[in-house]
Amino acid sequence: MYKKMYIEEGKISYQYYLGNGQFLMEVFSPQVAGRALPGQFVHIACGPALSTDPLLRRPISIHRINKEQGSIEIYYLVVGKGTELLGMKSAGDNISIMGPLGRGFALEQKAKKAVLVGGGMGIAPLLALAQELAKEGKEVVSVLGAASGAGLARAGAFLAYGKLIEATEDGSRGLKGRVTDHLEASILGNDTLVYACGPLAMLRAVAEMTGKMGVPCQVSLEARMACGVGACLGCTCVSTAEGAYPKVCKDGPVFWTSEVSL
Amino acid sequence: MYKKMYIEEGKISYQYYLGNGQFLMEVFSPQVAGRALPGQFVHIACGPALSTDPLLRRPISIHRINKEQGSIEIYYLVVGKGTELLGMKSAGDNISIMGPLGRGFALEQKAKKAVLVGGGMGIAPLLALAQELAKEGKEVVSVLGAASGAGLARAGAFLAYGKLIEATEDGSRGLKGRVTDHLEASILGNDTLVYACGPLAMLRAVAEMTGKMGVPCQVSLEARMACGVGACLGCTCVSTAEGAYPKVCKDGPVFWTSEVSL
Amino acid sequence: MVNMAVNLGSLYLKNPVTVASGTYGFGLEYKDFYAPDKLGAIFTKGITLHKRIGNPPPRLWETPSGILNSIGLENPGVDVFIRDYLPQIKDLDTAIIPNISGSTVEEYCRVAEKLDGEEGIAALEINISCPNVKEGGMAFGSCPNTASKVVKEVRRVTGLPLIVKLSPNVTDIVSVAKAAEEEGADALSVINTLLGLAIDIRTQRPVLGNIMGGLSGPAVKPVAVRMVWQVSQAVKIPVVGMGGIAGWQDAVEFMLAGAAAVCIGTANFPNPMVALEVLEGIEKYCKINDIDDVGKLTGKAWKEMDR
Amino acid sequence: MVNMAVNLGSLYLKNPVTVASGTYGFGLEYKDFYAPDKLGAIFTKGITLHKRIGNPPPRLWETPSGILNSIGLENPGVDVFIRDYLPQIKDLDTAIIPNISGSTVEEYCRVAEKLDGEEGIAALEINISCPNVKEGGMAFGSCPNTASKVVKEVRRVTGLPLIVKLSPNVTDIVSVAKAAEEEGADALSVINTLLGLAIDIRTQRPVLGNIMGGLSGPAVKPVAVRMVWQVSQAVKIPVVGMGGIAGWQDAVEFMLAGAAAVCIGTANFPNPMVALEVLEGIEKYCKINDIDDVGKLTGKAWKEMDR
Ligand SMILES: Cc1cc2nc3c(=O)[nH]c(=O)nc-3n(C[C@H](O)[C@H](O)[C@H](O)COP(=O)(O)OP(=O)(O)OC[C@H]3O[C@@H](n4cnc5c(N)ncnc54)[C@H](O)[C@@H]3O)c2cc1C
Ligand SMILES: Cc1cc2nc3c(=O)[nH]c(=O)nc-3n(C[C@H](O)[C@H](O)[C@H](O)COP(=O)(O)OP(=O)(O)OC[C@H]3O[C@@H](n4cnc5c(N)ncnc54)[C@H](O)[C@@H]3O)c2cc1C
Ligand SMILES: Cc1cc2nc3c(=O)[nH]c(=O)nc-3n(C[C@H](O)[C@H](O)[C@H](O)COP(=O)(O)O)c2cc1C
Ligand SMILES: Cc1cc2nc3c(=O)[nH]c(=O)nc-3n(C[C@H](O)[C@H](O)[C@H](O)COP(=O)(O)O)c2cc1C
Ligand code: FES
Ligand code: FES
Repeated sequence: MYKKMYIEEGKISYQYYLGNGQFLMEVFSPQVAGRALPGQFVHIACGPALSTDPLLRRPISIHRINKEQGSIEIYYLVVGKGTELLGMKSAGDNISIMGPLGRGFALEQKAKKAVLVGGGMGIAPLLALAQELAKEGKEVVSVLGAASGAGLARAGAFLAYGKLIEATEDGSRGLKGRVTDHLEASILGNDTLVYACGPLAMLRAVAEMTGKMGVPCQVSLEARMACGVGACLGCTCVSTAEGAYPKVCKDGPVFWTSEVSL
Repeated sequence: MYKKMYIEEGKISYQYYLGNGQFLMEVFSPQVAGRALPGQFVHIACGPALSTDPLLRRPISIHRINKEQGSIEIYYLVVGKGTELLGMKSAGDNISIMGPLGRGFALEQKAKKAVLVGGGMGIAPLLALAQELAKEGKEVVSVLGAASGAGLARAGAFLAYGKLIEATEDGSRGLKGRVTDHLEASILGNDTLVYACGPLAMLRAVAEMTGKMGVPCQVSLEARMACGVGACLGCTCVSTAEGAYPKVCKDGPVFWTSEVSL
Repeated sequence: MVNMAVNLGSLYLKNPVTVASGTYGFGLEYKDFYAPDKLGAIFTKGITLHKRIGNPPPRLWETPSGILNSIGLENPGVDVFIRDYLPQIKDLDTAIIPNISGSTVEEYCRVAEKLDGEEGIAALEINISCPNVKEGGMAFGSCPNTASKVVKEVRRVTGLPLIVKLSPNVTDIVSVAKAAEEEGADALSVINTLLGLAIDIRTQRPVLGNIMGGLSGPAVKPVAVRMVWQVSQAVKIPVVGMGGIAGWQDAVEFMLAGAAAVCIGTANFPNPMVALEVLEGIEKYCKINDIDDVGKLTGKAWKEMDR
Repeated sequence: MVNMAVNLGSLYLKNPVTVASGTYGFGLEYKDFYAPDKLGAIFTKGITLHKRIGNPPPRLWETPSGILNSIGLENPGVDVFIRDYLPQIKDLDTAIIPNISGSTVEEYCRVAEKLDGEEGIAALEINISCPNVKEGGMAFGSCPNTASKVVKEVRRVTGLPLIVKLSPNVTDIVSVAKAAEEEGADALSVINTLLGLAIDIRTQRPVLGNIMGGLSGPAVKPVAVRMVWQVSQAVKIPVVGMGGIAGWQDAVEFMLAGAAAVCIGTANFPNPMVALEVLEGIEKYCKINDIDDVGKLTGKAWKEMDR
C-alpha cells in the first residue's frame, strides 16, 4: 500500500521566539519532510504524552520544507493551551508530528505569475509555496500584511523568491492598510494565479476581487480539527455546491475559491 | 488572622536524579520553609498551569528544611503522571507549592532515644525529623530499608544525626531482610520513641512490635488527597475509636499508633 | 463600575461567585489563603439530621480532568453544626447557605426546621442529588414526583429561600427542574456530580470503598453547561451554575448559558485562590464588554441567539 | 499464549479491540498507519437510508480531556455505502460492523434489510443514541419502550447479529439495556456520547453550529465504566465497552468492569496507533497476570468482589 502519511517523533533543531507571541521552529522529521508539499500541514501533539488535556493535536502549516536535510519549519502564534505548550519546548526536545496532511496548493499551473497573499499567520504556508514556485520559474509576488510590523517577522524570507509588498494596518512597516488595498495592481493582467491565506475577512475580500477580475484563486482555510485525516468528518467548510460540506483536513486546506463558499 | 499555610511559587534550585526513578529536589520557598515542621508535607502542582490533567496537586513530604536559606528539599519517586511531570522540571523552573500542611511528628517528647524506621519512600519525611531530634539532643537511631541498595540513596544523610542501620530485601546493601527484622534490638529498653514511615505492611509490623513491647510509636500515613487542608473529607484513614474517619491531611499524616487502625 | 450584586429570588448575593457544597468545608478551611467573606456565598458541606461518619476509604480517585468522590455526606449533624460551626461563620459578610440532606422527607424537614430559627443563615440548599448515600439523596432527585414531594414539604416548614440542587443523572432534567419550581423553589443549583466508577487494574477491584462515586471537575463542564442552558430556559427562577468551573472563562460561559450565579467546587483543591480569580475575571470581562451589570450576562447566549 | 479471541453471541472477533463508529470513517482513513485488519472489528460511521449532509459547521470543540462533536450522521446513504465503500473493506480480515440509524423505525429496518444481503458484513450496530440528529437517534434510546420497538422490528428483518448502542443520557440505563436484550439484541454497546454544550465567550454564542453536541474522550470514562458495570451485571448478553479509552489500562478497566470487547473512539484522533497499543497492552497484562483467555477479564471486578 502506498504510504503517504506518517507519525514521526520529530526532534526540534531550533525554536526561536520572534516577538509578539510568534515562534519559528525547525523539526527534524525526514519522513514527513520527504513527502511534504507546499500548503500541506502537520498535526502536532503539543502537551506531554501522558496528559489528556489538551487532548487533540494542533494543525500547523508547513512553513518551509528542507528535503535534503529532512526537516520542516513551522511558524506559529501562541493563542491558547496547545500553542503555549509548544512554545515551551526547546531545541533537542522531541515532538510527535503527523503528516504531511491535506491537499496543498496547486502547482505546475499554466499561469506564469503567482501572487501570494498572506495576512497575519496566514503568511505561514506561503513561504514553502514561494520557494517551489520560484523553482518552477514563475514570477512570484508576495503581498504580506499584518496588524503591525511585528507580524511581518517572516516577510523578509520571501524576498529570495521574488517581489515583496508589505502592508501593515498601523503603517508601522511597509504600506499602510490591508493587503487587499494593495493587491489590485499586482493581479492586473493575464496569466496570473492568486494564492491566499489569512483571516476569513481577508479571504473573502481576495475572493471577491479575483472573482470580479476573472483571476483564478486558491485559498487555504482553517477549521477546528480532530483527526486531521478525514475520519471524523468534523472540520467542515461549506461547499459552493448545494448540500455539501468539504473537509478542510482532507479536501483542503487549500481550495479554489470556486469550490467553497466563504 | 494567624497565617499558617501558604501558596507559593517556589523556584527549583536543583533537581538531581538518584537512580531507580528517585529524585531529590530543592525548592526556594521561604514562606513554606519558614513554618515547616518535620513530618509535614507540601501539596505540589506538577503539570503546566493551563492543563487540567493531572488535575490535583500531589502530596509530597518535606524531606529537609533549611530555614536560613528559605528552602525545602523533597525526595520523591516517579510512580505516575504527576511525579513524572515533576521529574521533567529543571533548576530555575517555578512550581506552585502549598504548605506546610498537616500535623507533623511529635517533638519535644520525654523519651531520650528516638528510633526512626523508614521503608522505601517512607524514608523521605524522616531526614528533617532526624535533624530536629538531634538538635533536641536525643539519641537518634535510623533504621532504613528498601528493596535493594538503590532505594537507600538518601540513607547516608542520616549519619550526620546518629546511628544508621541499613537493610535491603535482596541484601545488596546493609543487612539482609526487612527493617522490622532488625528493629527489635534498637527499641529494647525504656525511654524510646519510635517514628515510622513506609508501606502499610511495614507500618503494621512496626505497630505490632512496638505495641507488644510497650514502646510508643508514631506512624506517617498516606491517602489519596484532593484539598490537602481538611475541606473535602476525602483522605480518610480509620480511627481506632468506633465510627470515625480521621483525615490524613489535617489530623495527620502523623498519628500515634493508638489513634488509627492500620 | 460593574454592578456585581445578584438576586436569587429574595436572596441577595453581593457577587455571583460562590463555593460549592462539600468542597469548602464549613467555610473556614481555606481562610489562610483569603478572607472567605469575599465570596458571594458559601454553600456548606451537606448536613443531615444525625451525625454521619461517611463512607469507608478510599473516597477519592483522580480521573482525566476530574475526580470521583464517595464522601457519603460525612457531617456532625445539624445540632453540632448549629452549636460549633455556625457561630464561627455567621458573622462573615457573605451568604451562608447550609446544604441539607435526608434519608426521608421527614428528615429534610427536621433539618430545615432547626436551621430556620438560626441567625446568619441566608438560604438552604436542598440536596436531592447526592450519589453517595444509599437512602435518599439522588433517589429523590431522579424523578419529578419525588423531587416535588421533598420541596413541597420543606417549603412548608421554612420561610428561608430554598435552592434545590438537581442531579445530572437523569433523562430529563427539565422536568425535575419544573417540578421543583412549581413547589416553590426560589432557585436551582445545576449540577451535582455525575455517577461514575473506576477500577484499579492492579487490585482488579473498584477503587472507591463505596464502589461508585460522583464525578466532578472540568471533565463534566460541557454536560453542566448544557443542563444550565436547558433548565434556565425552561424555568423562571434563577439558576446557580456549577460543574467544572476552573477559571473565570468557565464562569462566564455558565452565566452566558443561563446561570445567575456560579459555584466553584473541585477547582478549589488544585487552586485555593480560584474563586477570587474568577470574581476578578468576571468583573474585567464585563468592563471590557461594556456590561454594567453582571446580571446581564445571564442567558445572553440564548436570549440573543437567532433561531 | 493468551487466547485473544472473543465471541459476542454468534459474532466471532479475533480480538476484543475495535474502533468506534464515527471515529474511523469507513475503515480506510487510517490505513497509512497500520493494516486495519489487525483490529477485532471496525464499526463504521453511522449509515442511514438516504444520504445525509450532516450539521452545519463548526462541528467540533475541544473540552477538558474530551471533545464535543455535532457531526449529525453525515453519510452517503446505505446504497452508496454498499456500492462504493463496502467492496473496499469487505475482504479485510476483521469484522465489519455497519452502524445504522434512522428517523423512523421503518428507516432502521430498510437499512438493515439492504445490508442483510451483503457479503462481508459481520453484524449491525443499531444506534439508538445519537445526540446530534433532530429525529430518531437518541430519542429512541431514551426510554425502554421505544428502544424495544426499534430492536424488535430490526430483529425481524435480519439474521445478522445485532449490537444495540445505548445512550448514557438516561436515568436508568439498565432498563433500556434489558428492553433491548428482551427483543433479541445479541450484544450492547455502552456508551454513546453524553449530551453537552459549550459557549464561546468571545462570540457569546454556542460554539457548535448545531448548538448541542456529544461529549466523548477520557473525560467521560468514569461514567462509561459505571454504565458497563451496571449493564453487564443486569443482562446476559455481552457488552462492548467504550467511552474515553486512551490506553491499554483503560481497556483493561472496561473489561474488568464487564465488557467483553472494547471500542476506541476519540483516542484515535490524537494517537492513530492507539488501537494496536491497546491490543498489545491487554495481551501483556494477561500474560503478567497469568490469564490464558482474555475473556476471563470480563467482569472480574464484580465477579470476584465480596459484598
Ligand atoms: C490547516 C491549518 C493550518 C494552520 N496553520 C497554522 C500555522 O502555520 N501557524 C499558526 O500559528 N496557526 C496555524 N493554524 C491555527 C492553529 O491550528 C490554531 O491556532 C491552534 O490549533 C490553536 O490551538 P491552541 O490550543 O493554542 O488554542 P485553543 O485554546 O485551542 O484556541 C485558542 C484560540 O485559537 C482559535 N483557534 C483554535 N484552533 C483553531 C483553528 N483550527 N482554526 C482557527 N482558529 C482556531 C480559537 O478560536 C481560539 O481563539 C492552522 C490551522 C489549520 C486548520
Ligand atoms: C502525606 C503524603 C506524603 C507523601 N510523601 C511522599 C514523598 O515524600 N515522596 C514520594 O515519592 N511520595 C510521597 N507520597 C506519595 C505521593 O503523593 C504519590 O506517589 C503521588 O501522589 C503519585 O502521583 P502520580 O501522579 O505520580 O501517580 P498516580 O498516577 O496518581 O498514581 C500512580 C501510583 O501511585 C499510587 N499513589 C498515588 N497517590 C498515592 C497516595 N497519595 N498514597 C499512596 N499511593 C499513591 C497509586 O496507587 C498508583 O500506584 C506522599 C503521599 C502522602 C499522602
Ligand atoms: C469532595 C466533594 C464533596 C461534595 N459534597 C457535596 C455535598 O455534601 N452536597 C452537595 O450537594 N454536593 C456535594 N458535592 C458536589 C459539588 O457541590 C458540586 O455540585 C459538584 O462537585 C460539581 O461542581 P465542580 O465540578 O465545580 O466540583 C461534592 C463534591 C465534591 C468534589
Ligand atoms: C466525531 C465522532 C463521531 C461519532 N459518530 C458516531 C456515529 O455515527 N454513530 C454512533 O453510534 N456513534 C458515534 N460516535 C460515538 C462513538 O462511537 C463513541 O460511542 C463515543 O465517542 C465514546 O467513545 P470515545 O470516548 O472513545 O470516543 C461518534 C463520536 C465521535 C467523537
Ligand atoms: S479533522 Fe477529522 S475529518 Fe477533518
Ligand atoms: S485531602 Fe481533602 S480532607 Fe484531606
